[in-house]
Amino acid sequence: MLRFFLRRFAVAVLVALTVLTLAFLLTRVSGDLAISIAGPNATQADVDAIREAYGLNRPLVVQYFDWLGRAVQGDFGQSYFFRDRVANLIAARMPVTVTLGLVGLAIALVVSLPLGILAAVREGTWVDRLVGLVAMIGQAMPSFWLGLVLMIVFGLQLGWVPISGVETWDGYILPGIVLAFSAIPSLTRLTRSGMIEALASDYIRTARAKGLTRLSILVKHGFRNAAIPVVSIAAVQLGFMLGGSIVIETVFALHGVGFLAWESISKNDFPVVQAVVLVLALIYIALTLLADLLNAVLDPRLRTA
Amino acid sequence: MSAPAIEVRGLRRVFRVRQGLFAPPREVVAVDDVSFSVPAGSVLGVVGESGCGKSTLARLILGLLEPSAGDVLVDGQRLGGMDRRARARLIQPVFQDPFASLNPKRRIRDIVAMPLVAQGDVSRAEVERRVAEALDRVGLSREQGTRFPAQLSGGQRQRVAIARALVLRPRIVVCDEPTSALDVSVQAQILNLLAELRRDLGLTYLFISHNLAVVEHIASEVAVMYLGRIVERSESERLFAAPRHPYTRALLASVLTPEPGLGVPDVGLGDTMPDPANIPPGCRFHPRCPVAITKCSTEAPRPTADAAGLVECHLA
Amino acid sequence: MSALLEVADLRVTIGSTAAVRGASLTVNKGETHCLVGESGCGKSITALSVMGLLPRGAVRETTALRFAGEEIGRYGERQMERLRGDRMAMIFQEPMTSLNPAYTVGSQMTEVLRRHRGTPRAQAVDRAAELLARVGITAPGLRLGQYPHQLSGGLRQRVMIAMALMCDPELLIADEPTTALDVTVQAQILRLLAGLQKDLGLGILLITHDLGIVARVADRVSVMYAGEVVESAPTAALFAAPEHPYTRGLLTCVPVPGKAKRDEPLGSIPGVVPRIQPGFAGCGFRDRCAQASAACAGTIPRREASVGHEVLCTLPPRWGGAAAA
Amino acid sequence: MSAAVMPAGRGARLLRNPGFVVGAAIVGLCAVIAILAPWIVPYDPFAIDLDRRLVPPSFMEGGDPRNFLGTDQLGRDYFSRLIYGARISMVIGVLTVITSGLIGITMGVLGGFYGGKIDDAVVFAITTRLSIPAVLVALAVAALRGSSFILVVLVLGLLLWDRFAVVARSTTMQIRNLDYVSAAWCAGASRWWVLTREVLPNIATHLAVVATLEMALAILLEAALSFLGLGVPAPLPSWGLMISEAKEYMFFSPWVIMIPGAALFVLVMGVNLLGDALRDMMGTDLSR
Repeated sequence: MLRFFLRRFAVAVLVALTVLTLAFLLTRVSGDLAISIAGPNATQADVDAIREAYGLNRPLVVQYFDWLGRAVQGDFGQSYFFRDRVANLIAARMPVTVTLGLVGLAIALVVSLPLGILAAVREGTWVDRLVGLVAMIGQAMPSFWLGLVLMIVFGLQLGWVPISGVETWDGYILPGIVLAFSAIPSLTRLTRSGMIEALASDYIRTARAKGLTRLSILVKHGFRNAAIPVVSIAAVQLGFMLGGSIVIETVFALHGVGFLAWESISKNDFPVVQAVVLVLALIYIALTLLADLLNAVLDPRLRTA
Repeated sequence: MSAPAIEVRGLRRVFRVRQGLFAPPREVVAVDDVSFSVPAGSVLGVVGESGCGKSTLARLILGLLEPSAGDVLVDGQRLGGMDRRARARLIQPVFQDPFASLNPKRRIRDIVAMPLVAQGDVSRAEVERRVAEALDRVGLSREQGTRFPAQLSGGQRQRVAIARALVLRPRIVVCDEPTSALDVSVQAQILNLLAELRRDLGLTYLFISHNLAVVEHIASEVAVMYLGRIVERSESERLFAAPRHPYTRALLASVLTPEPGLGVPDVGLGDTMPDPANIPPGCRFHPRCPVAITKCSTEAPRPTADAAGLVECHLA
Repeated sequence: MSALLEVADLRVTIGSTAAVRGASLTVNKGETHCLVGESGCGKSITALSVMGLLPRGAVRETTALRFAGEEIGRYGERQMERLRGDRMAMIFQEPMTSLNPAYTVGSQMTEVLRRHRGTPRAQAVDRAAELLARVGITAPGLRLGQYPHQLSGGLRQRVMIAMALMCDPELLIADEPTTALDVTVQAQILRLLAGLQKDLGLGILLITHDLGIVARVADRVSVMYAGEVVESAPTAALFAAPEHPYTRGLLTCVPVPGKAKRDEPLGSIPGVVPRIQPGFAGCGFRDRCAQASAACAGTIPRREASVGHEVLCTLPPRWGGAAAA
Repeated sequence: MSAAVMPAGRGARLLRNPGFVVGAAIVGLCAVIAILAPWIVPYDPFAIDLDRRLVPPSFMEGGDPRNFLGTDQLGRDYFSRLIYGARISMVIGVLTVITSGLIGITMGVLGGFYGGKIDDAVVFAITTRLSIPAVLVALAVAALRGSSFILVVLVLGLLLWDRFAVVARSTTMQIRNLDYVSAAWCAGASRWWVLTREVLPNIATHLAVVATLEMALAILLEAALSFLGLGVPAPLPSWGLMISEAKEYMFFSPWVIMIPGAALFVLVMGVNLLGDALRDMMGTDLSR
């Protein structure tokens, strides 16, 4: 178990380092950063000055290790546009994004677990097909468009919830629903297939032969085993949701890290973009690590291995 | 007895089982110093319980696994290092599961033709002729040759697998549990077919099975494997009439013949299960052996060979 | 001896397959009844029908399904639930997958007693430990806390048996309980079952494809083919004088150790098992039978060859002189 | 054995599947529209007419029969732009699937086939790829390099190979260990033979399902990038860009976002229906 964890942790660190390197390369190989920062009206002298000021005239390897050394200490440098430390900016915006992600995940789980179980129990019937259709609709829905449509209907025409911002808690409802839509299809399908597999297994037949009640068979013996992959996918989905928050935060003008990234991209503020990519990647890596651990705790075959 | 068609010398295979990032990999000896030879036209049966290494032995001989040590020779030629196509002309397999052993996307005649086409230098007409001949040999019609595996029954699929093994006219056929997945009535058909082909084509079989009754029926010589080693080997009649190794005796005792009134025998083996990853010191069978003496737990017995065959036991 | 389980004219249809077509059998108290046949003959479906565990979409009809004198054919799911695991228990072929990997052996065993008797946990644990010891498991206390993946196949099957015995059932249905095990373990498990039956007076319905097992453990045998019980007899009578052409054929297919004749072919039955659709009439074996006649397409008479030895065949008893086996 | 596994019966079975029929009809129609766009548009989709801005569709109040779906904020014919938009979505979808498919399938098959160190490297690459937020990186690259049609295809292709790799790897691994592959080795078949004749045909249907999923995803991502202003550059009528340009007017004229959004939804739904029908046909579930 400890060995399993150590191995997974080592892989996670390696992945994180690779992402750090990629994030660095991303900004350095896709064009001359100094020209991008200086903007279209800058003179050669301006560009040179920027190069000097940001250390962009040093050899690439030196820049890399300098940047890497700072990044692992949580120092992502200064924002060109906000004139603030990048770490501060991200820290200030993170709560909104994380709250949004958790709201989205909660909604997604509340919807998809019952739907998936229902579809599995009624496998092959019209209920199952209906759930499949719902999942497919969710998958085909462009999230930014859904956001706009919900805004028009519930924000403007019905006036139930604010159309943008999260000054009050109900500002999270619409973006949370839209974000949940992206996770509902895969969570529902996974719950369904996990349940079907569990319900078709020999140990369910044993449980029935033991005369256990339907509820006990479904929940204790069926869902307990189907839940194992769902837990890890839920964690992974949360990672994807945070990564995809840029679209939803832009639509609803929520000032989270996604919105920060979008602002920075349009302002050519690369230290911020780089740092957001990194932080989101690290969160994702941490979440998958957590998922593996949860898996190991839930599955005795891994726990006692 | 004629010259050996196949000879196995000191074959050994060690698997390294990764245990984690920081722990050293553990070594599992799946096949340990196995030697035997089979005369042309006869059948060596290999029996043993699951995990005894008999399937690993088959894969080593077929070249699907690299041996850690030892050689396999067919007609005196070493198979190791031989061109794979040349090797294919000498030795061919028949596997256990007739559902997994045929490519579901190809027609039967293409499956049977595969070894010939893979040789690369056989003309199309020759391929067609030999496929037809092989299908005919195993009792399948031309029409069945145009079907897909999913359209055939388990027994018919096993006939296809046999036809595929025969199409290159090999010297040796390695049969790895060829009837275990089949029903009794179909098993009898396949066993009869294999026996008939051996007689007609002068084939030599290595016949691996956990079913002693089947092995006794088809094999002229039997090797008993336990945790990677051959613990007893002798002529079939002798082995079944007078087993010398206590493990062979236990195996034979556990065979339930269809004779009413005899009840279920007590095979006298304890609860301990053999674990290939954790081979006991001394004689590897001693924790389960009903007649073990003190020496057995400390000193590994040496194989003793005589006219009656080979046995590896302090008490034999 | 009185009948513990009586199945009369059982018919099960699954989709467009007639899986069981009028099977009848009786298991007496304290008797081992073997149901033998090849894959797809309907023997497992028959067992599952008795337990009320048929897969969804399967339709079951019987003229009688009596357990301990009570007609359970009309029982609802709730009533069957109370019966299963309590008065009738079942064990399965795959001991590797028949136990839930997520719970300990102890938890899965005590669950039965808690469900049916409401026994407090501590007492249920004592009972579980006692039964593990009874099925020959050393250190039962340790095993109770272990998960299924930590046990070998033989041990798991012992756990399954112990679990089936938790509520002192009258009937134990064992569906190919040793097929997935090594021969040496198979012998141990079968000895255990035979011992338990004698000590506890269990009625056992044992399903198998292995005639060796049948010969050694059964009091009575029913041979199934294509969804029908084609022959039913006391074990000794069946092996001494098999009547149905299928039974005779099957017996010649089995290589018998010590009687091997290497250069003679084994007897074999040509062809393959047919897939029987609803509405199929006559004998399901007639396409593979050397004795088939026009009469085989009609209604097949049930004949008594000797006392308690019934055959479903158009041929007269003791046809072709002495028995083939 | 049922006809279900017979290749001969497959086409007939697909035609009996309503999901497949609807999906194929939608995707087929979109493909035809995309190919024939220049010949079937009633107006030039780029022609600006500032006097006739935001005309509602002809079937709505205040509509003009000359513009079936009305006009946009610059007076361009919405129907013509929608038709050209289909072209962009289809081309992006297909090209992305080809690019990411080539990358992902190659990696997955190699990892699954050879195992060992090669497989470790492939798994590592997949893990790393998954941890990178795709939308964000695509946006950043677009911002740095200046957005263009080709760039969108390249970025999406380079980012969306992960599922191809995952599925190709796991299915190859399963098949590599089957006895028919062993039989091919024993027959002396070359690696190339085993890969192309024994492995690939048996993972092809799985990969086809992934291809539909990825195509749907690529179409949606392109729309999202264009919506954020960093995808296909204006004035190309990408559906995402149409929504983005129209969103200032959506509170008064909701149809300006409803029409391109609905088009996007219907196309993606069609692609998904196709994928689902393929999945049904295989009787397996790849969502795990």
